[in-house]
Amino acid sequence: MSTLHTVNKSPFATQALLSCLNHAKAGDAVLMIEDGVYGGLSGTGMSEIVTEFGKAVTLYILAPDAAARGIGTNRLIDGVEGVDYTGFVELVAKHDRTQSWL
Amino acid sequence: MSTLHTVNKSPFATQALLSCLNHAKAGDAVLMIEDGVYGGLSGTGMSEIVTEFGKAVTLYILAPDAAARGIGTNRLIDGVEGVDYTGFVELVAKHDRTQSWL
Amino acid sequence: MAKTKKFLYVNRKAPYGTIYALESLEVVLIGAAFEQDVALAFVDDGVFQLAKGQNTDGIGVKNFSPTFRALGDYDVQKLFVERESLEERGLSEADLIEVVYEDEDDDWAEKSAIHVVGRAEIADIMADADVVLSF
Amino acid sequence: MAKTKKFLYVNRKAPYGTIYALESLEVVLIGAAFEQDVALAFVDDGVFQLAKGQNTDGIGVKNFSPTFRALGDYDVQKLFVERESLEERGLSEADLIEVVYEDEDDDWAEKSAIHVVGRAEIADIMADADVVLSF
Amino acid sequence: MKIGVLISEGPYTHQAADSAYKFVSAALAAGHEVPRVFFYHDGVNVATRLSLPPQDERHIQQNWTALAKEHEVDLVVCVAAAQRRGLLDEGEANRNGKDANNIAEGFRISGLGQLIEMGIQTDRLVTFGD
Amino acid sequence: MKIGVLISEGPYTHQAADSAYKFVSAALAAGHEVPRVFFYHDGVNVATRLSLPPQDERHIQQNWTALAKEHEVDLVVCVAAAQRRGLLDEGEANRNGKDANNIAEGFRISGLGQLIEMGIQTDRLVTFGD
Repeated sequence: MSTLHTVNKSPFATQALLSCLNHAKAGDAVLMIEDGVYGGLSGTGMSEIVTEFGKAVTLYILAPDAAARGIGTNRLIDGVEGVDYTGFVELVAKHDRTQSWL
Repeated sequence: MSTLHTVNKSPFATQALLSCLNHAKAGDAVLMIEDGVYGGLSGTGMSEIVTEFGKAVTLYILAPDAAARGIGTNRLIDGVEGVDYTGFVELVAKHDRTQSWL
Repeated sequence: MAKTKKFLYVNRKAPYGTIYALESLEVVLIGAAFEQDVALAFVDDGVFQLAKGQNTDGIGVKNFSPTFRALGDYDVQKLFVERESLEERGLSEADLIEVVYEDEDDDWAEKSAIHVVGRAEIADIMADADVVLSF
Repeated sequence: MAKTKKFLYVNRKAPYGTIYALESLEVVLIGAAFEQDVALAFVDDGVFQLAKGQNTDGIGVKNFSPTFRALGDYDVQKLFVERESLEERGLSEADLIEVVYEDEDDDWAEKSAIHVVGRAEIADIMADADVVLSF
Repeated sequence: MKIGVLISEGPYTHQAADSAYKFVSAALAAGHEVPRVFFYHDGVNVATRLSLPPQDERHIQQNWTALAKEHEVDLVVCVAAAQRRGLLDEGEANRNGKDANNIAEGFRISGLGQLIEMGIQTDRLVTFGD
Repeated sequence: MKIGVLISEGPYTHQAADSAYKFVSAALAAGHEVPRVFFYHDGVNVATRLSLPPQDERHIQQNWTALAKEHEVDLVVCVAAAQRRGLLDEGEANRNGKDANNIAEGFRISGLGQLIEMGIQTDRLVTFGD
């Protein structure tokens, strides 16, 4: 049993990503979408904490949202995997429930 | 010349109050309205930093918004002054410009 | 008929500044009629929804906090409030409104529906739900 | 006619997740016709609006970042970007799009309208405005 | 697999309705069923047929109407949220003495019970909001 | 003193339109002038006459219409923002082949220039948003 968490807010603007990571369980997946994709950026004031949490959960980024915002895959934190909408659907199907951190 | 800053977001949810305080100048006023009134609470994880900034700027809270949220005046950080909508208007008139931190 | 599902309503937003808290409560009240397993989690600013002494006369918006008290009558018995969220906001259980229900398994004794629990337990409750609705 | 006022547009939000960045730009374009003193400040997530290489084909939303480049043609010459906001987000000036204008006081030399400045200077610019519009 | 979708924000202002549209399209293309999309909070505003976006922008309402028609998706707008925000069908308008209505083809107004029902009857529920 | 007001969020969902109403009422009571209130972003949705809030809640649109009538406040709705979101007057509807309109009495649709003009002609500009 595991959960897909989605986060759609910038971690520099709101506490949503941090709250999500604080509640996600080992084996869960966290998919960053919309403005949430900024949470996947390396070299930021948030990267270290996201990397640390990434040891317990799998981190994904919605690639079309990253591309829209000019975030190249070379700018991502190691281990953050890009998926397209089809991959998003697969993650929803694979995990037992989806929880949105709005 | 001085500015009235308004903040309408909870400091536990977004960075608006912090960004406002980081940009306000000595002599400015910061009025917390709507969900922003939580920034005036004493004894929270944010109280210390708000108190520190309060040495340079004058901190106000919109009392009707505080009452709506069950915040009694006894729960406020020392020096945070409650105003009603008439007081809000007076602050707008008194300062040279109003800046909203949305 | 389908088996009973565990519905979890997650409330993370403060009241009045936005309508999410009120419209979340409206879903809970309707959902209570569906005979599913219902729980509410109050996390982050969501804990402010349960603050005592709300008086909205001055802002012209309806005070909906009394409606929480009606939840017991709808047989909603599980309002989980995160302790860490309360503490960060300088609040304790004494600052929250009372929500009670009558326990039919215990001679209709009146019990509190509000349960202050730690973050790890909130995470367990989230991981145990079938359907999570976020507000 | 009234004296010229200093208009400052403060952009603190990321593009695409919400419409504020786009609709702010629409105000700036209209406002440019009013012959007032115009400046833009990009603070916090607002700096992301100027990120290079935006490609919105995959999300079905219009890419409006090229419109920023047109600002120079509207004689908007002051786009102030906060250095601290860039740094916190792992960005530098090299990651931003180019916005240029032709300086009529300098033989129409092409100059950058983007000025990366520190937080204290942003605060000074805010304190010097007559009208602050926040998006 | 049956996937239910909840949209909690209005069109253009937030990306929610766009993201949900891309998600539902991908889910249907992958062979999943999306029996219902429920519009709540400002999400009800997606259903207005009076929207006139610029020619070079997507038409969010028309996209949803077309998708629903092609794949028989039930687009349900919450009646209580819709009434607050001025989104009405002909029946609602007539019953309440309003001289106009604004709901688009393919959307229907109903109660919050439809959201709960969607939660019960689908295998997954995905929320797009603010 | 002349005070201009900008409202950037829709009714009921955010407190902005309520806060602005209380603020403008207080400003007028204190003897200030509020020549114009400009509705932008989702703020345009405040102007719909189709809103049907529950009986025990405030009617935000009607409050604004009454206040504007009593104090001659110019309530201006941005045309571009309104068209995206489906808020139309009769002329806009006719010109664009829409079979209905939904703007309320006391509001008028105009361009963003009215916002800039408000900034120029007032002594203070106060924004209520999200």
